[in-house]
Amino acid sequence: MEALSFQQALQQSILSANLIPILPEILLSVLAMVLLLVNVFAPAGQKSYLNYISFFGIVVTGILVAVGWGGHIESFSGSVVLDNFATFFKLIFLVSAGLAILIADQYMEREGCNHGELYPLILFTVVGMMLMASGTDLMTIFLGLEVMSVSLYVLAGFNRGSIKSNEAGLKYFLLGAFSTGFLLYGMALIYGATGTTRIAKIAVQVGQMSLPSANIMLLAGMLLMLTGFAFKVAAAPFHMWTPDVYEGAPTPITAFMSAGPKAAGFAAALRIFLVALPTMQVEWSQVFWVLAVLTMTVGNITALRQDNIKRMLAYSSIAHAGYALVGFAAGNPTGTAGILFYMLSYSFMNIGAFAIIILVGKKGESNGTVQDFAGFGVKHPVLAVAMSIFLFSLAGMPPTAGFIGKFYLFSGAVQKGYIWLAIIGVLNSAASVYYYLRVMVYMYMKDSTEEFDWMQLTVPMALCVAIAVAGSLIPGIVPSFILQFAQQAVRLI
Amino acid sequence: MENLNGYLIISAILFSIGTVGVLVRKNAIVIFMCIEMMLNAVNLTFVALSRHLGNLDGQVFVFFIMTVAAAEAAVGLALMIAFYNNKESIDVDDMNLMKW
Amino acid sequence: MLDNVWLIPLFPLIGFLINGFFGKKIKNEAVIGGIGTLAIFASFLVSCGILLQMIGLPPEQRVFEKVLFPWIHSGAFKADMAFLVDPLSCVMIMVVTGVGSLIHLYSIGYMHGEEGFYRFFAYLNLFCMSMLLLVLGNNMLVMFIGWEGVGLCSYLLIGYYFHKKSAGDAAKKAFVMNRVGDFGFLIGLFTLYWWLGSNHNIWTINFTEIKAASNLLPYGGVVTVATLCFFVGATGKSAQIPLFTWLPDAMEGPTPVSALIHAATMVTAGVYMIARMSFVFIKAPETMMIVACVGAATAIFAATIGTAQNDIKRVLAYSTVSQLGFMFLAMGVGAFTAGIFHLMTHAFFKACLFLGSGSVIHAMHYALHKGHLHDDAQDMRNMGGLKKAMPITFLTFFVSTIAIAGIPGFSGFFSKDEILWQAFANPFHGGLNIILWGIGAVAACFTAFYMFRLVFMTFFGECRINAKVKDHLHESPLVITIPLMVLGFLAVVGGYIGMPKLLGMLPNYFEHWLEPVFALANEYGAKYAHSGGHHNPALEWGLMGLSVVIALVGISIAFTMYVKNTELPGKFTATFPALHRAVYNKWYVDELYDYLFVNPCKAFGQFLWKGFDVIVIDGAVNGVAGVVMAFSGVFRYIQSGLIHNYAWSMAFGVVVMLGYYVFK
Amino acid sequence: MSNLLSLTTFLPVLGVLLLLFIPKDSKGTLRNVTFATTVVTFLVSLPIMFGFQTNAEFQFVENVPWIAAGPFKMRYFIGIDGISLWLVMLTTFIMPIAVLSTYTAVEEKVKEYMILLLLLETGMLGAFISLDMFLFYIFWEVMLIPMYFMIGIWGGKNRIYAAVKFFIYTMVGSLLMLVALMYLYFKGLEAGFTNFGLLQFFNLNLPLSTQTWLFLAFALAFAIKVPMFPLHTWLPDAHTEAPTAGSVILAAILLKMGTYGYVRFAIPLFPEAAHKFAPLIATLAVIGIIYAALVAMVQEDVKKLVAYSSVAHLGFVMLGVFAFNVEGITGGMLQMINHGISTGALFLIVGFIYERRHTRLITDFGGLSKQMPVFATIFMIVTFSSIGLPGTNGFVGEFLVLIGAFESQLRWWTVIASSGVILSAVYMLWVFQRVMFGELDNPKNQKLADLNAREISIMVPLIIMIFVMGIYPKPFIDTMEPAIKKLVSQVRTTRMSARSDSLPAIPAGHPGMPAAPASAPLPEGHAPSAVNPHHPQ
Repeated sequence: MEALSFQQALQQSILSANLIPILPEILLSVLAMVLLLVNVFAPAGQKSYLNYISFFGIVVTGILVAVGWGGHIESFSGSVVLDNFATFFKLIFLVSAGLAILIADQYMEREGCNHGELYPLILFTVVGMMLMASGTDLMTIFLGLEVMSVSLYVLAGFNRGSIKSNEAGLKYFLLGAFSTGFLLYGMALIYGATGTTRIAKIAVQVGQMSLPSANIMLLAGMLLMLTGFAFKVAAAPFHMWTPDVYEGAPTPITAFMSAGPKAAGFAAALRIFLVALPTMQVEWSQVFWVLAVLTMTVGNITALRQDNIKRMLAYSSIAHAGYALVGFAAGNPTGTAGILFYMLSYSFMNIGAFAIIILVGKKGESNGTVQDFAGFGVKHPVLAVAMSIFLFSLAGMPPTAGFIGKFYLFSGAVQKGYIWLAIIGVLNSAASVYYYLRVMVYMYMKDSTEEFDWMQLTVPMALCVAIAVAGSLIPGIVPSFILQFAQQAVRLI
Repeated sequence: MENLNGYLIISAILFSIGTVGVLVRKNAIVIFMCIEMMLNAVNLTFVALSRHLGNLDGQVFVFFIMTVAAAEAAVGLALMIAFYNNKESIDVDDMNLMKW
Repeated sequence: MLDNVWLIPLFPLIGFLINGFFGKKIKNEAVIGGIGTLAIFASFLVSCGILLQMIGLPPEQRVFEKVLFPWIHSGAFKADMAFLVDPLSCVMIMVVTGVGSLIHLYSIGYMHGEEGFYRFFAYLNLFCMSMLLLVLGNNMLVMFIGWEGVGLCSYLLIGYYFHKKSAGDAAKKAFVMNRVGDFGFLIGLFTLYWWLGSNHNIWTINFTEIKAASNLLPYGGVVTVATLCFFVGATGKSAQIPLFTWLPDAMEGPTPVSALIHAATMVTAGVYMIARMSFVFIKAPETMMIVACVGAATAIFAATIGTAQNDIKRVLAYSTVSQLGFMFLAMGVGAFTAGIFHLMTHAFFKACLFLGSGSVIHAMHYALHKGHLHDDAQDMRNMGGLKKAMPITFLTFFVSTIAIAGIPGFSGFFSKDEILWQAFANPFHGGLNIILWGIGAVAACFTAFYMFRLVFMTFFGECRINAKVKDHLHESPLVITIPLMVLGFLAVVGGYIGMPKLLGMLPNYFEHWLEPVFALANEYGAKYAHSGGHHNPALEWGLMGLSVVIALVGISIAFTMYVKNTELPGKFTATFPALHRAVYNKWYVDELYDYLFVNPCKAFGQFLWKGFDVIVIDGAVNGVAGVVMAFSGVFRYIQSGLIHNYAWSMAFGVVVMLGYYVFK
Repeated sequence: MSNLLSLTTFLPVLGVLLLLFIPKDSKGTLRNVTFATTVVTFLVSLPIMFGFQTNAEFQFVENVPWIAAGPFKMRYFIGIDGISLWLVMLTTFIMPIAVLSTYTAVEEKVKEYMILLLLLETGMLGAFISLDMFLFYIFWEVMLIPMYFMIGIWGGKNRIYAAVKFFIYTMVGSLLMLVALMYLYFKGLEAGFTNFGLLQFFNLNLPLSTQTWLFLAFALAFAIKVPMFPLHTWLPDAHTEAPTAGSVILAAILLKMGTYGYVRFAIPLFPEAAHKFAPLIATLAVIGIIYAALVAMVQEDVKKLVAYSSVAHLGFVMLGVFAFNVEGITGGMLQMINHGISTGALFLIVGFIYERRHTRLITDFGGLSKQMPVFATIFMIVTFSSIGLPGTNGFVGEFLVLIGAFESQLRWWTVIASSGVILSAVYMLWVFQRVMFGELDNPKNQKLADLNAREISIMVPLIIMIFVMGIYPKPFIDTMEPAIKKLVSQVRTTRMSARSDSLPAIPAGHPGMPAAPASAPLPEGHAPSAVNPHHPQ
């Protein structure tokens, strides 16, 4: 193709600059910056209204995004697109961010680090994730990924006073940057192999290759990129940062990280691998097959022995990434739609669980072990029931969203013919039942050691728990409409 | 442009050196420098390829990478300072509070 | 009348329900006993009616079936709650209801003042109902209800004094051994049903239908298997070798129970069953032979044990076992009529004997109680010379003893002699006949011996009971003695309806009566009978005389040992101590069974539980969990917390992937 | 009344909603409301029984779309035939009894307990009536949760181990079944089916190799639930730890899920594989019968003994079911109900003495008959029903099972299994003797109170059923028969066209149906040597 002159390029981009697809991103960014300014002038100690504002902003953006359902608009000469796929994921991000914001305030107050920057940072993360979901050019995806990651590094280390938090941030930063290197190198190689960074064009180029897997550059590029995403979604053996970072980061952030960014990683990866490299599915689904098995097994088995509940849930989230990878390996509509559905319901159940953990926890992250849940069922029956629902959903028991999600993921694999993958998957979830049950054992079947104490349950907290319960039960009983959305979302790419 | 492979090999070597550096060095800052080296290796690849392919996408990409690298540097150094405040060290082997 | 056959089991059932539910409230013994006795007596009357009507009918029409309601119909399988009246079941219901009524009456007196009086009569009625079901059932399954039902009742009644451990054990033993028999019964039933069904498409367990189809059955082969299984059932119920040990222990129950269940009726169920299926058994020569041998063996075996027991009831128990042996011998040699005949006469005199012993025990008990002594009221060594104290009991008892010993003119003589003759002259077992006869004869001799030993020790000689309670001994009340007299009378005359034609004073009504039942069997038998059996009047006369002589010998030995010079037994035991100990301890059969079956079973169970279930299976289950947990313990330490390791693992992952795909 | 089944199934949930508004301290109200709910459920279920037409069709069917997304279409598709009818009735019949038994047994956390009981009932009923495989799976899994909590919270001292073991053990099996379910569904899609509806899959003719794997997956799940011999060890733990009501429900109904699963799913879906594995499963069943009996014989804990006895009983059920003829399967079904009644009653009885003495060790008892005559009578009746005495329910089922199996190719298995009737008598009578007979020597037992009105009224319905089903089982058998004949013919026809093993053809004009022929002459090698039909006559 002929090189464009700067003039032409400029005109092209201006002409083709249709801002509608990135309206939500713009909205959130503006909101975030405004909040930053407000935060500067706001008197310390009463930052919680930032919390409400940002939640409100999230809701509005959510509506805005939802309105865009069904449309298909490309923009910036095809480097950003608004389609159902992007929309669905954007909603997932907003849900996770919204829930995280709801639980953030109380925790941050308790830990004495309720700095206003928190909310802008979360919003920026969301912006980054949205870009990842809607980007159709390796560049946009990379940008989105970095916006997300950089803000996450900060968020992970947000509790400046706590050395654990620092360590988490630093670890995440170093390893994240490291993985970025691989990702970029992969992108570079693909660029070299296809001569473009536009996903659509890559698809065309690769489609023309007679035997794409014979093209070393392309293959290596694909694998390196895969590495980058594997890191983001915490797939073994690129998962090792997860437990430490999840344990160290402030709990709301952990909740958020376990849901949103993971989904974002899947969003970008799905788009790239399904749209750009469908002809190489044989190779990448093999890789994902292996990664899925490793991830599920490592995650579940290691989680069995964890006493620190945050760390346990960290391992469990690794396992869940593994389940999602099963769907990815299948790579068929059933499996990929399963990923979408699962990511959504996972945001609900996991953040819900973390909310309960925050409620049980005490200052300085104390009271964070499984044993501390002893007698919880008697002290706070309602919350205990909620927790049980989250845990059963995580364990994949019907009639919860977790079950339906797993059902679609695994049946995707079965449909594809990966029977063994499905079998390993179900055996894993059978093993996982143990450590989820263990929490319930303490909640209901052991008596509390310390005396009865009533935790204060703020409105946003309660709201979050309520939403999470609804979100992990209702899709389990009447999953149809969400599933159909997911189906449409994956059909469009 | 005749010897693309030369550039690619150079950058591959640079990338590997960076990687190895990350794997062996103990000082967080040095590790970060190594990562920067990896990124620059990638930049080199992009530039060479873009020149070879004769389209600008690669070079545009390089600009993005540079900016992002700058941003990362800022955040990263900030984190290191925060860590140093608490631990009086930025040796990565001291970051072992959380394990198992 | 025939149509109302279902009333026969119904009355006792009603009696059972009334006494069972309200007996506790009623309290009044007269009422309770009255209800119980009337219930069974009512069915006795109905039975008489049926008998008369049957006699009225021409022989070939003397078969009547009454379907009450369909019970189990599934697929090809059909079992109705239905009754079969034919000459054979007529005899049985007469015996059961007749003897039953007498024993009920007797019990009113004997059980007087027992706690749980109502319970006793309820069970007794329940037993009668089951027994009547057993003999009236028109298919194997209804028979099986009765079969197990009587087992249940004997369990309940043996365990009547449940606070005594021995009673509980005996009850359990009885039921379990019966179960072993039932197992055989079931398998036999299955085999017959399946074979007829699958080969001739006749899916039935109905006696008349099987009879109709019996010509399709082969000689030997599957029939042998089936009949042997059935015979196992019979041995369980009728206390034959090897399943006889429960019967002596069953004497833990009250004496009327021993009389009714363990002498007159239930224990004869096995014999009845074989008679009922004679047309099948006869087709299995091997089985017939085994039946005969087992019968003979049991007869002699039990008789020997009987000679050394001192508990009056145990002696009678072993005598029962031995007499049942005779009946099976009869069955085995194809003398079905004789077997049933002996069954009937035995019912009379053995019931009488038991009741008599009961009356004795009753008296002893009373006397000892008065004297506040704790001697064993059943031990013959504490008795003696009772004939003056209780003349009626003595008389009836003596008569029955003569009958069982086989003195001409008394019922036992006719039946037993018939059996012995058939054992000798039957056309089936060839050379074996003489042995069978010989064993039978010796057994008869022993019988005479121990029975008279019993009589002498109990009623003759000087009274060995503690002197100061002697004058408390007295005859039992009428309610007890009346049944004794009736039974005693029957024990004498009961035999005359079945006179051997040899003596020919009277026609053999009994045989004619049962003719149609066993005709088919005899026909089948004739098919393979070698030589029609050498029927030689002179020979028969001779044997008859011989058996009389044998009986007399036995009696005289007993007389010399226990009346003339009473130190002989002591001398005898002194000379053959081992023999005596063995006999006294019933040849250690119980110990043998414990050693062979009971203990191994328990040990094996223990092993399976503690060893297999807990260690192997659960070990495997928990082992898997343990392994996973161990892995978990290992995996967590990979998570060293050091950035370098994490980076290394990432690099490792990349290198492996690239290595596998790019450089493969 | 077209939605009578749904009403029956979800009434308990309504009860739960009611309970939520009752303060947790007013235990009496909680209990009564729960009891009322279960009773109403039973009453509502009666029209089902009376309105049931005796034919092979599924009745009271409801079929509405539920989930539809991607390749999957699940429907809310329920209905009953002669097979499930009686299990539904059994459930609604046992539940009030179970609830009534908790009035004094459970004192703390009454509210939670009652809620769980009701949820459990819904779960069980749902599993019995589901005709959509996905729906069935949902109910099947849901049942675990309440049971898990009942064992874990109100159980004995080793309860947590038992609860977790129960949960995970069952989970493993059912998850594998789930995979098989998915695979089956996609096979169905290829065959042109569009949803999870069970019935259409009966016509799906799969190659034997596929059937084998699928059957194994299903069979494992069900075998764990039954439980069959090597997979039974969760049961004694669960039973001994569970509270009385829990044990009753577990034994009476939950275990039937496994056997029901075989009858409804595993066998008709994969007939050829079922035939292929019949010998294996029969072997395990027979081992189970003998093994469990021997182990039960030496137990020191009454409850554990009863638990093992139910392993033996369900061995009989399995044997009958795998006879593949009408007699056998009918016997199996009857035996399921019988076991529900008798063993349920036994657990209640154990509960009674446990409440009084807070021990279940046999050695702590003895001579109770003197002190508690009514109890003794009831205990004896139940004991003999469990032994299978003719005239009680136990006999009919056991007999049909044995005769059915004897007709089929499982002759020699049957012979061994029959010896189980001896062993069952041994252990039941032995424990009865040691508990009820003998001297009343233990002073603690000397002032035991006999059963009170409530306890008697709990037992009476069971006793009545014991005799009704023993003396006049006709209505039960008749209503099951058409469905069972249908099942048998399904199995038969498919296996006539079976490529693999060979069983004999049907003897013409057999009075039964295609069923009994399983009884027809055996494949060589099976035939007992004694049988030589061609003996000269």
